[in-house]
Amino acid sequence: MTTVIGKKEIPVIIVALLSLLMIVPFFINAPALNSMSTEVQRMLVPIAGFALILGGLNVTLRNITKISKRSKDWQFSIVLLATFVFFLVVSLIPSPFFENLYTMAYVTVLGKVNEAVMALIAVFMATMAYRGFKIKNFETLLFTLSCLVVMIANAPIGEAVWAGAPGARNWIMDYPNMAGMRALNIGIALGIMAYGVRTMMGHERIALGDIEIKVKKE
Amino acid sequence: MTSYDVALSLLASGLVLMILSFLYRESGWFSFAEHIVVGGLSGYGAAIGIKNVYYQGLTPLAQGQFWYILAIIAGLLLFAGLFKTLAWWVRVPTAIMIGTGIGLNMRAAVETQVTAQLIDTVRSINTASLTTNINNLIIVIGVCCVIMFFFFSTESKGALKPVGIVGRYFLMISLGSSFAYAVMGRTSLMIARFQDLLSYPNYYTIFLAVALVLYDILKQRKTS
Amino acid sequence: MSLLIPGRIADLVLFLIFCGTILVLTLQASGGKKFELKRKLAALDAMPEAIGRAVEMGRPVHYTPGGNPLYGVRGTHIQMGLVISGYVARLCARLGSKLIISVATAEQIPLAEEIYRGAYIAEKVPLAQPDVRFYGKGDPPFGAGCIETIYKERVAVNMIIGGSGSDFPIIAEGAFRAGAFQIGGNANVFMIPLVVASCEYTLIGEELFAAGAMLSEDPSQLAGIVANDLSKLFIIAMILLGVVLMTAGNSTVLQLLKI
Amino acid sequence: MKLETLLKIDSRWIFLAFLLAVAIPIIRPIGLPLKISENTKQVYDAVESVPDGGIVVLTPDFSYDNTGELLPMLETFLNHLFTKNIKVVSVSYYGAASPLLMETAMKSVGLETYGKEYGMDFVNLGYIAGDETAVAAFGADVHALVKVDHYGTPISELTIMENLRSAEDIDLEISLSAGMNYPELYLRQWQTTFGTKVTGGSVGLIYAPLIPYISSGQLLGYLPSMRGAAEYELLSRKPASAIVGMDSQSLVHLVFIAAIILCNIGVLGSYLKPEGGEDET
Repeated sequence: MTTVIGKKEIPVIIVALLSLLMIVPFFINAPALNSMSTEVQRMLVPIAGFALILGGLNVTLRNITKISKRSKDWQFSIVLLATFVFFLVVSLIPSPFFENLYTMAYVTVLGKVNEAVMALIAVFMATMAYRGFKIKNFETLLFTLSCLVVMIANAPIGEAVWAGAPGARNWIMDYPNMAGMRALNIGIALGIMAYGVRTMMGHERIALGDIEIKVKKE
Repeated sequence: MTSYDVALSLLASGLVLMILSFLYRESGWFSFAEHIVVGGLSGYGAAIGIKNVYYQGLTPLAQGQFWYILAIIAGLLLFAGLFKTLAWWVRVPTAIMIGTGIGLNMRAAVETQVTAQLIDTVRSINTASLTTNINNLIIVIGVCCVIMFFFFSTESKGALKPVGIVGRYFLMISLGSSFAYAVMGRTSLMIARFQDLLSYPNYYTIFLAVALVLYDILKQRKTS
Repeated sequence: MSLLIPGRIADLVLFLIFCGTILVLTLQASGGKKFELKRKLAALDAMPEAIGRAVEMGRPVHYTPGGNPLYGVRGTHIQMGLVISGYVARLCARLGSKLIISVATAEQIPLAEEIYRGAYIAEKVPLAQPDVRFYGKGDPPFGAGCIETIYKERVAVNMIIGGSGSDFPIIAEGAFRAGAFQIGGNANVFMIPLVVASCEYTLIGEELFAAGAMLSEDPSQLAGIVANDLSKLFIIAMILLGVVLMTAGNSTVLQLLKI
Repeated sequence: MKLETLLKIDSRWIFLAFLLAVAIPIIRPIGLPLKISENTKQVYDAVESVPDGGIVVLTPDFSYDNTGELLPMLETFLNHLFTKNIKVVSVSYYGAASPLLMETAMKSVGLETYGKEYGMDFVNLGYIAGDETAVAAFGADVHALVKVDHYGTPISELTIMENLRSAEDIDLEISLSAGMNYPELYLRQWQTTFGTKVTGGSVGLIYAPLIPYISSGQLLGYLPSMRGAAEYELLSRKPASAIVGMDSQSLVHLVFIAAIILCNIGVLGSYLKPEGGEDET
């Protein structure tokens, strides 16, 4: 392995070279490398473009199989394919008619439905709070109390109820919260470094799609 | 408002209510709206993909930036997964994206997640104001203890045990308060939806939805 | 023009220290030195049990690495999610459970499929087609699609491990209402509170990155975690030194960090 | 009633309470008290201190996902700016959707209602791709970078653009951002080089990391989410959608607080229960 570079090493070499290309010009004044790294980042846009086409294929093929197998609720898959084709056409064809149709369909309908999905988050957080903030020990007491204080202060009415709430919230956010978040961030940064180095050295193969060669060393 | 606008508006609020119907229970209504969202956005996504390939890949290539041929080849290799014998080759384009991702993440990690944080943590605890001193001390103790809490190679016992416990307390306070902060922004989305739903002509759809839900409740009462 | 960029010299030095520590220990591990971790992650131990229960119930396992691109600001988080998906896929293959992987961005599809297929080959279990699902561009279709999948397939175990953004609460709550057992992992500081509030077992922050190495049990990967512990000691020492000096009226450490 | 039953409330009741808390104040505003923070006053003063005939650049850097939080804010800013003799230039570096959102906001604000004219007092330059490089180029020489506005009119034909040559001519930059890096871009590229004043507002999620910039004075105040917009509406005496949303915000927070308290009463109940699993001695 030390002498011959096999097919298996190609992804490792690509990863190592590209990550170094991103890292080096960030720390060292090297205009040529810098423009190269921006160019590589720009080249990712068409690659991701191909990926999106592949994504469209994934969705359509899955639903075509569903229709052909007449599995449960296959009628919905026909609706899905129809919307797929409609949006593909109106967002792709550069003519005023289709552009109008696109603005109409995307801005007035689909955009709002999208927002409705995102709006579910807030409601779901209410039940998460209901289940997640049970006081069982001192830790969960702190978890719950800090949440309650910040919530009272954030409610526009909170200040009228408890005048000291914004002050208490600001203290929590500026000191204990900041300390916790800061340490989390430092830990995550170190975790990223360890993962990056082990992938660049070719120890972490799964991220590159290589899972067969992994043998547990006893 | 033309009748055309009214129809579109009713269609949109109908679909919005179908999504919200999930809060009551999972049903065909939700499935229907979900299929519209998935179909619409994957179609839109594929169109964006084609546009990106054309404008950001083929156009520069045609203008003589020959190295874009590499991007086109890499992009095409993504489709190798569709053929069993060629599947291995998808590792090349994914390696390109993973390499860039690792590089960008690693270089940003030190500056934003370590150095900037350290600069703000190194504070004096001997200032004129006692409160500032105490607060600064809290930050220093908090940061150190939470870092120690995430230690993997030593067991948390003896002198290290209280450090880990204090770290856990700090972590819990900060997670609780962050949760509360996230509520505010998310609620705004729901408020905007409802301001829309409660305006003309959309509120008619609400009556319909409420009627449907009540009917369903009665029906389930009867069967059970 | 100097070679070093003012304002980033301290960053570079820290970067080299951290990477150097990892590199040295990893090389030592390759040379045969053993590293041992004392702290275990409960979430990893819970995985086989949860999947086993799904097999008993005859219902599938749903896994998602979350909604961000492979190469973006949270690229490594997603990649880590995919790495862990490899182990989950192997467990599912071994225990005989059906696995569904949902991906939020299209470029993850081929990689997820490759990992899925590889896991089944490694376990010598025949597999017709990896079940990797994509739903459309952006968080809304991803969230809605995952809910639909979880309900329709009557998922028993739901794992959201990786770089979830605002899609997390939608999927987690949807899965809870469908009665699924949940394991969550996240290194996005905005989402960690939600993970802690909603999942039975969690991998938060750095634990997510350590999990991959722990699952591999490969000494050269474990070395990276031990190296990070050393780096943490270094950081704590630097903070304490800086604070002591600042208290004495000397801002050397602060100045050094700002170079 | 046994207290433990509070641990098993069907989540649908919480959903219903939540939806009612959102809907009722929209149908019938309650008018709960709202205190204007120092931070919002700072933003208001920054806009007020723009000289007569000055140029404000408004950058809506958000997309459809964030309209709920930022569209009311955008409308509030426009309403306030148009009551004064200020020229407003809108440009976005975020995505193709942003100029469309600007159009939506303009439709509900209405240039005519203020007696203003497109091209004289307001222009929508549309979306410019290229992130930081584009921001830097815009700051250095506007006319070299931008040739036409969002509708394809050459900017040489627009009188408003005559006095806007570089970031030096900008009296105030108002950034409405859904991403933390956007205000940072303007600080880095325009403020450090040209001394441009920067203010604006952001979505709630990214607000906390921006606080240091406010306390250091680089940002002249910054509005947090809908709350900030509501306070601003109060200050500029133009009550609109954000202020209505505030009652809902208050009630929703109360629902959250009630949910947490109820489940903890349930927990307490399960401790007090004599044959309960947890033995309290």
